[in-house]
Amino acid sequence: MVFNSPTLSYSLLSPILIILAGALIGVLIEAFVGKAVRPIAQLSVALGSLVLALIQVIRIRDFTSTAAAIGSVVIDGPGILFQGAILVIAIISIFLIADQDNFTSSPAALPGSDEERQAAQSGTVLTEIYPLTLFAVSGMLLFPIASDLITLFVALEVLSLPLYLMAGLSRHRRLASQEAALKYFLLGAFSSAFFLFGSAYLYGYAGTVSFAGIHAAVIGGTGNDVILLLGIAFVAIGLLFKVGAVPFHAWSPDVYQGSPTPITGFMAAATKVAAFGAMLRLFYTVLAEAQWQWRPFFMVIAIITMIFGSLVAISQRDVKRMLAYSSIAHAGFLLTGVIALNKAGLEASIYYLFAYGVATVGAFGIVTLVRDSSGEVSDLNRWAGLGKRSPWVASAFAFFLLAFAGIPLTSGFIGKFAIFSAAYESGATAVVIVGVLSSAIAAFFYIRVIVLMFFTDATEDGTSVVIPSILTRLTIFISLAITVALGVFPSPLLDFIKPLAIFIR
Amino acid sequence: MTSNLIVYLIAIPLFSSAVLLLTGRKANKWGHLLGTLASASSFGVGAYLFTQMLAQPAEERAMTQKLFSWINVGSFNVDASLLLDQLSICFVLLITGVGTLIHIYSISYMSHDLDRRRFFAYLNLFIAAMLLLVLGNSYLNLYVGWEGVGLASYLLIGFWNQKPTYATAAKKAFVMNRVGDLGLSLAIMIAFASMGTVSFDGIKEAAPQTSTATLTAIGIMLLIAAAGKSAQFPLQAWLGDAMAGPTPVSALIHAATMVTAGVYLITRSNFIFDAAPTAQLLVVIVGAITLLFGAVVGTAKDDIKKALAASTMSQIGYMILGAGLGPVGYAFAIMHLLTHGFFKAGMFLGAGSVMHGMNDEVNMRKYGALRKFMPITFITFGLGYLAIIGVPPFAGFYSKDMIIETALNAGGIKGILLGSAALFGAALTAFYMTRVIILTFTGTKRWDDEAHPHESPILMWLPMAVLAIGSVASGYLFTRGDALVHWLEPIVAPGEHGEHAELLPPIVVSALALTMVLIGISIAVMMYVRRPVADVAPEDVSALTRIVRQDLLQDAANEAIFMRPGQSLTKTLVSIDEKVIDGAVRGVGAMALGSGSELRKTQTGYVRSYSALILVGAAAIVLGIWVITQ
Amino acid sequence: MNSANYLYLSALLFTIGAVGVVIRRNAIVVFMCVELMLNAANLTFVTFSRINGNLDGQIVAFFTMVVAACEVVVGLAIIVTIYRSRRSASVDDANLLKR
Amino acid sequence: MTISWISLTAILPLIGAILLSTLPKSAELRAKQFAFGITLLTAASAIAMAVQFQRDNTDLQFVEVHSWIPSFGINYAVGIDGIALVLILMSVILAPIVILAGWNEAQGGRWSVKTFYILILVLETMMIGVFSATDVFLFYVIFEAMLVPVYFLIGGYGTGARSAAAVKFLLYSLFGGLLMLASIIALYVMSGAQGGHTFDLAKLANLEMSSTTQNFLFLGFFIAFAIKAPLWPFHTWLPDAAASATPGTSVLLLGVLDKVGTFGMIRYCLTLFPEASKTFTPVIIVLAVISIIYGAILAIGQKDLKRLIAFTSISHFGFITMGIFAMTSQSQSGATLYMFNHGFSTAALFIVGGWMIARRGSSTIADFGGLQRVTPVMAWCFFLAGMSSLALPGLSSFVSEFLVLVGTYTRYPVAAIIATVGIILAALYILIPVQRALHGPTTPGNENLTDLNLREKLAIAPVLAAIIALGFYPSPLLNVINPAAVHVNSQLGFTDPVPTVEGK
Repeated sequence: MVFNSPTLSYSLLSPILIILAGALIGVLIEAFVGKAVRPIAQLSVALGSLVLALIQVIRIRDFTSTAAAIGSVVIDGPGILFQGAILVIAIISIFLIADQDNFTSSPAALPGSDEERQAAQSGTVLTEIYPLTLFAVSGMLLFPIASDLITLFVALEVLSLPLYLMAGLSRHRRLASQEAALKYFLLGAFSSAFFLFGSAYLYGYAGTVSFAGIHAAVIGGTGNDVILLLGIAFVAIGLLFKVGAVPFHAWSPDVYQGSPTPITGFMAAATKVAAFGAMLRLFYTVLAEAQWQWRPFFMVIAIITMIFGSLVAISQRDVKRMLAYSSIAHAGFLLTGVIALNKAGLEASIYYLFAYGVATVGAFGIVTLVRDSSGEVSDLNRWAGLGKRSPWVASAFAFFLLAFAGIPLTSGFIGKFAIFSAAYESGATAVVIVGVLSSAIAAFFYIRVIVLMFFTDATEDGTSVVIPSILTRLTIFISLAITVALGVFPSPLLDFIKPLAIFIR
Repeated sequence: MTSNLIVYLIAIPLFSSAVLLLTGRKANKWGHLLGTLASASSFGVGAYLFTQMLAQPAEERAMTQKLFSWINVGSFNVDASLLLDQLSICFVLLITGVGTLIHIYSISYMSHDLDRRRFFAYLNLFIAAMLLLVLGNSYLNLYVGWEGVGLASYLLIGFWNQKPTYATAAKKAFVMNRVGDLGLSLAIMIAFASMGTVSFDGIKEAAPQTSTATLTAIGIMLLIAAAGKSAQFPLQAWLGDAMAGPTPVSALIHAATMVTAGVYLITRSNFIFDAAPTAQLLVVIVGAITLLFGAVVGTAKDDIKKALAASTMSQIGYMILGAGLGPVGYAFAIMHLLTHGFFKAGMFLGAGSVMHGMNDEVNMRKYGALRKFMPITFITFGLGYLAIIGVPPFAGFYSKDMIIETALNAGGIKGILLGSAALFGAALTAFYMTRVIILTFTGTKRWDDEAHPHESPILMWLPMAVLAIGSVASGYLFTRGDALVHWLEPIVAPGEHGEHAELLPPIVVSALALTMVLIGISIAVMMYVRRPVADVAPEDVSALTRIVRQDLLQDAANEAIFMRPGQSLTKTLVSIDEKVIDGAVRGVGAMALGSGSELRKTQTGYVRSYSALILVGAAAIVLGIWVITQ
Repeated sequence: MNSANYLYLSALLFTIGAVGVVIRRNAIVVFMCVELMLNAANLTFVTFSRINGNLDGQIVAFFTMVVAACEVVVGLAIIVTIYRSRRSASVDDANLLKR
Repeated sequence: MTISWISLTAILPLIGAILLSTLPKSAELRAKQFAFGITLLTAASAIAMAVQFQRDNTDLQFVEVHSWIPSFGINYAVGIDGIALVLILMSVILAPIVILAGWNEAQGGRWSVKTFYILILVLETMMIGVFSATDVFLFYVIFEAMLVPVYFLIGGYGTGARSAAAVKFLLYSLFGGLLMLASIIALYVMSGAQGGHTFDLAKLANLEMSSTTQNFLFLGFFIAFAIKAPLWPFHTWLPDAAASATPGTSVLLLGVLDKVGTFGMIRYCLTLFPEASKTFTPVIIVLAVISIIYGAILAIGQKDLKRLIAFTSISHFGFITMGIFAMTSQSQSGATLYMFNHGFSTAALFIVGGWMIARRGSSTIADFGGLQRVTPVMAWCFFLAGMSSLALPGLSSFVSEFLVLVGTYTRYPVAAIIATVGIILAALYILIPVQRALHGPTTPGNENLTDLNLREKLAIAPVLAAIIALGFYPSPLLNVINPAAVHVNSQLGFTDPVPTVEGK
């Protein structure tokens, strides 16, 4: 018998490979490098591999191939864009993550135990976080370019598992952090079970796990529709869970609140990009012809998500939870992009994802700065009068909020406009109207925070803004710059996206 | 014929007023002089133009002056341009003439007032506005003057506005005038909509082709305007309170000039009223009602100025009546307007002089026997008195007699009613004026000792004297060969007498009128000479008297019909705005918040409920699939 | 025998697992229920692989087991930490984060 | 080389703001002087532009088009017609006056004096931009972005429940704006379907759309503008905002920003949706009449001076809206002139009222009294402003108000007649506060208020002068406005009703 070895085009896979390599090196560093130099070594490895990967992504941007890894991944414009976005976000957030005092120095130690205290005093820092991040990133990079169900599932798990752990590593309020990890993990596993079950049905329907095959089957329409529908539904549940769409959102507020803030930022931004990337590919290419089966469901879910997210966010008292709900609302807005199911929709979604992701990292970056003796202060009422104490931080945060609210001259506005017009073009008028109205509601709570920061007098309770370390400063500054730029001169990015945003099958 | 001088009539007093207002206290020394000078020179210009007019044949006497194109939008073109014709010159001379006299009078009358300068500024402002009113060549220009005089009157009534009642009086006057202005502006709108123009001659040309209905509508609107400005029924209520202003103001604005603007408006609009009988009928009705109303109110007033004010109202009623009886009546209305200008102004100044001597006491019951103390005032006032009650050969006799006659000859039942109303009015006039004379100048002194009545200085009595002469002679002059009638013919359609068969010959009418006057006088004599006059108004009087004392309940009526409902409406709307409209807005916000915190409760914090939620979601979707595939 | 029955069986197992996740308190048991669901999915794959007459489904099953194993590693780590700090593995006790 | 005047005028205040931000916080006086100077410069540049404006040319002038976001067909496109020019002039003239008049009003704000003037300057840039934008997207962007500086001006420097009022204002306007956004999106998509995505006003005006679509899109725009203007029943944010904003802010808010609403009705509602405009005219006329009467009556019922002025404005905006939708050349020109005049008379009222309030330390009308004796000049200024607000003939507001009424009458007599009742109510809502505040005995607490100083006189003088001068000689403005107004009507296929009888 002849055994023909699989052909891998390494250059096209290089971003993922680089990241994985970086992750492994990170693990080795943990094993062999002394405590003292570890942090800087890890940071440089992580940063280095991320930047390298980004460069690679940019270099291969014009290649398209379905055979990069014997048909299990597809390299095309959107894939490149998603990878690029993920990497940029990762780079921004790595600085934030590098700000070590967000993480417990000894995850294994009992909260409040001597062991923990010693670890803290001895100044040991948690450097495993870097490899974990890189593993997650590698999964995220794979997720949106996967072109068969196995790869998709594996990627899903690869990006999720590290995040489950990272969620539990907070230095302050460790119990809450561990709880977040537990919830994230259990629910995540639960949802991936759904995902897997769904893919089983898709396989059953098409007789193959490759997207191309499924697509062909959908066009042929010979198979059993019920099986197809169940498959779509359960796979969708898995993905909708990741993006936090109602009613699969329940994990996100708790996890966002419990996790270490840098991780929350990274997770909120990057996971969304990856998950939506996968979702867009799946529904724009594989299941496009089955739109009559899934679009109605998506419309309903989008509408519920937008309204629910906006309404509940109003009544939040905790800034991280508020941002969590706002991210739910944004998931709803992004779903309209999926519903649009046209090129404009794809471009808009990509732009929106990038703009939103960057702004999110920046916003959470600022959250890490507001502290008192016992760590971060995420209680909104204690943010009162922030504008007086440190106008610059407050203004930056306000600007991010305005971007979330989609006020003109911020990136958020262009994104909203693009994505809504795409959806309208596809005839989803109802969704657009609900979207517009719920962004009116959403404005309500963003502005509430601004009022709190600028127009309410501070309560003297030791809440203060720490002088950001150079790293955090970098994070905030870069994301602020990008947000402003995308708001005022979005054309470069839009023009960059336009030619690339074509899925190949 | 054009003339570039006309504008100066207005410009001079306007400029002086501006100077006086802007210079402020610095001008206190010479302010009154400048004001008087301005008014006088305006009179001079008027007189000169008058002579120019006399030089012309009747048809070419009208002069115009176009200043600039004021409003020019699409087909709506209004020039700021002035028209001086036979009608307006009468007013110009009256306004500037009487005006100047009153300026002179005020120099001394206001000499103790710190704000005398401001007073003169207002007076000049008034003169300017009033002149614009009578000189504007279109209804819109007239409108500017119309409200201008309203403003001046507001300022002057409220001249001592530190007294709340005075301030209120001023506000009342302005608001009721605005009701009139409503009529005027609607009239202009209708005119423009139907005839595409608002200028006098434009409308005059278009009127024949215009439907009677339209003209009637315009006419009624103009009548409302006239009623507002001339204190005619039902908008008469402000005039009495307007006496809050300094007496010269009452003389100039609320007797001689401004209040007669309504008569001017109707006469000026003769081409409309002649073609709109219904409107005309309303005019005479309003006139008749008002002349009686004013006269009746006058009989019960103890405040000398208010008595005179009531009489003014009634006399203007006569004029309106006359004007309503056009084409014949216009000239007579104007004639009565002019003569009234003399004698009523004279009497007001007289009243002022009395008050001056009685340290501003206005209650006639506190006067009495002043004849000896202020003879000149008495004589001038007396002449005015004779004129107003219409004793030949004094001015009032001619003018009023004409109106009564015309009214009687108006034909049919209408004529009889109007005529008798006019005659009865004459009797009442005689009564209340006699009452004023008796209470003020004759009988026994009723004032207390700190009052030291004395004759006023020359600056005050001289104008009175001049006006007295006017009230003696003017009537005769105007009627000699129907001078005024002929003078006005080019403006108002020629008033050939009696298009109806004369009801009574003129001489009989005069006789009737005189008898009525005699009756009035004798009743007054019986009541106030035979019996001693109480120095406080007796309380034990008939209900009728009480009602009359309250101006026939005019204020009560206004309050009941307009003010109180208005106030309650305002209150209701305010609370509606607060509770309902804004409430709705706030309600939406509250709803969002509420539903938010409700939905929040789904986030229980229990993993199992979360997974249950996911499961439910999945189940729902499966259900949905089942539904659509069935 | 009709291979559709295997599908019903796997669906049943999946449901049992899902319900178990919802009703059981002990984190370990909950996790086991998830594993049950995964294996139900595996069974489905295998069944379909049988029906479709190709091996893809069985390959997937292998992948799934591997992934599940990884999940166990991570999951148990988390659960154990929680247990150590709370002295309880009940998912209902971890309830700091809500609303 | 040709100077692009609009951009130049618009950019000046922005540059000023940037330079200003480099000043130290402490240099308050310098900040004021600098801001004042900049606004003067801007005014000068705007006037220079106005001089070169060709009156009888009805096309947009000083047109500039630069591509901004090509992938959406969005341009930076500006250009002005007579209407826009007049409003821009109003804005740039009011700006320095506001600064001079409210010389000290920035003190006691939440933030530095400097910030106040930065916000003002930024706002001025946006004001010029919003009136000159000819790209719908650009317009929308500025329309929404304007909210932010105003929001901070109210919330940061106002009095009383300022932040609540600011939030109410912001959310209300934002809501309207989002409705407009929905319509804009629809337009954009349709333009894409009909030969290329664009936001160019002229191109969008020629879109083919079903009458139902047109009606919905029209509503999207109109409601946004009706909230801005504000028209009954969307008005409730205005009194709160005006009551808590500083006088200067109120002037800019009511004088300029709210005009964006009425301006938008002309420039966007009428141009983009002629059919729908005609369909909705009856409803809108009714709303306008209600606003006129309702605003007036509520003004009468107010106890607070600022709220009173706010409600009078609601009444005035009723007149403007009525004039716009009566669609006769008189009413249109009248409406535009009305916008200009209302800017000035409201400015006068707020500025002088602001001084009174600042001196007395209370905005309750009942706390004043007898001011005419204590502070004659200030009293006179307030009185004049009031007269202008009640449209006294001879003052500028009369011309516009009468034009609106007469123009409306020729097409909607009933509406005009009801609206005319407003002039009586106007007398009440002006004279009542005048009597309470200026007349009567001097009430305790007012005895030693100081009269206007030179700066204040200098600030108010031009406003009052303009009010009087334009009352006697409005032609300079009318000649600019008419062609534009006529053009708008002719685009709608409207010609003035001809009088039943042709007179002269």
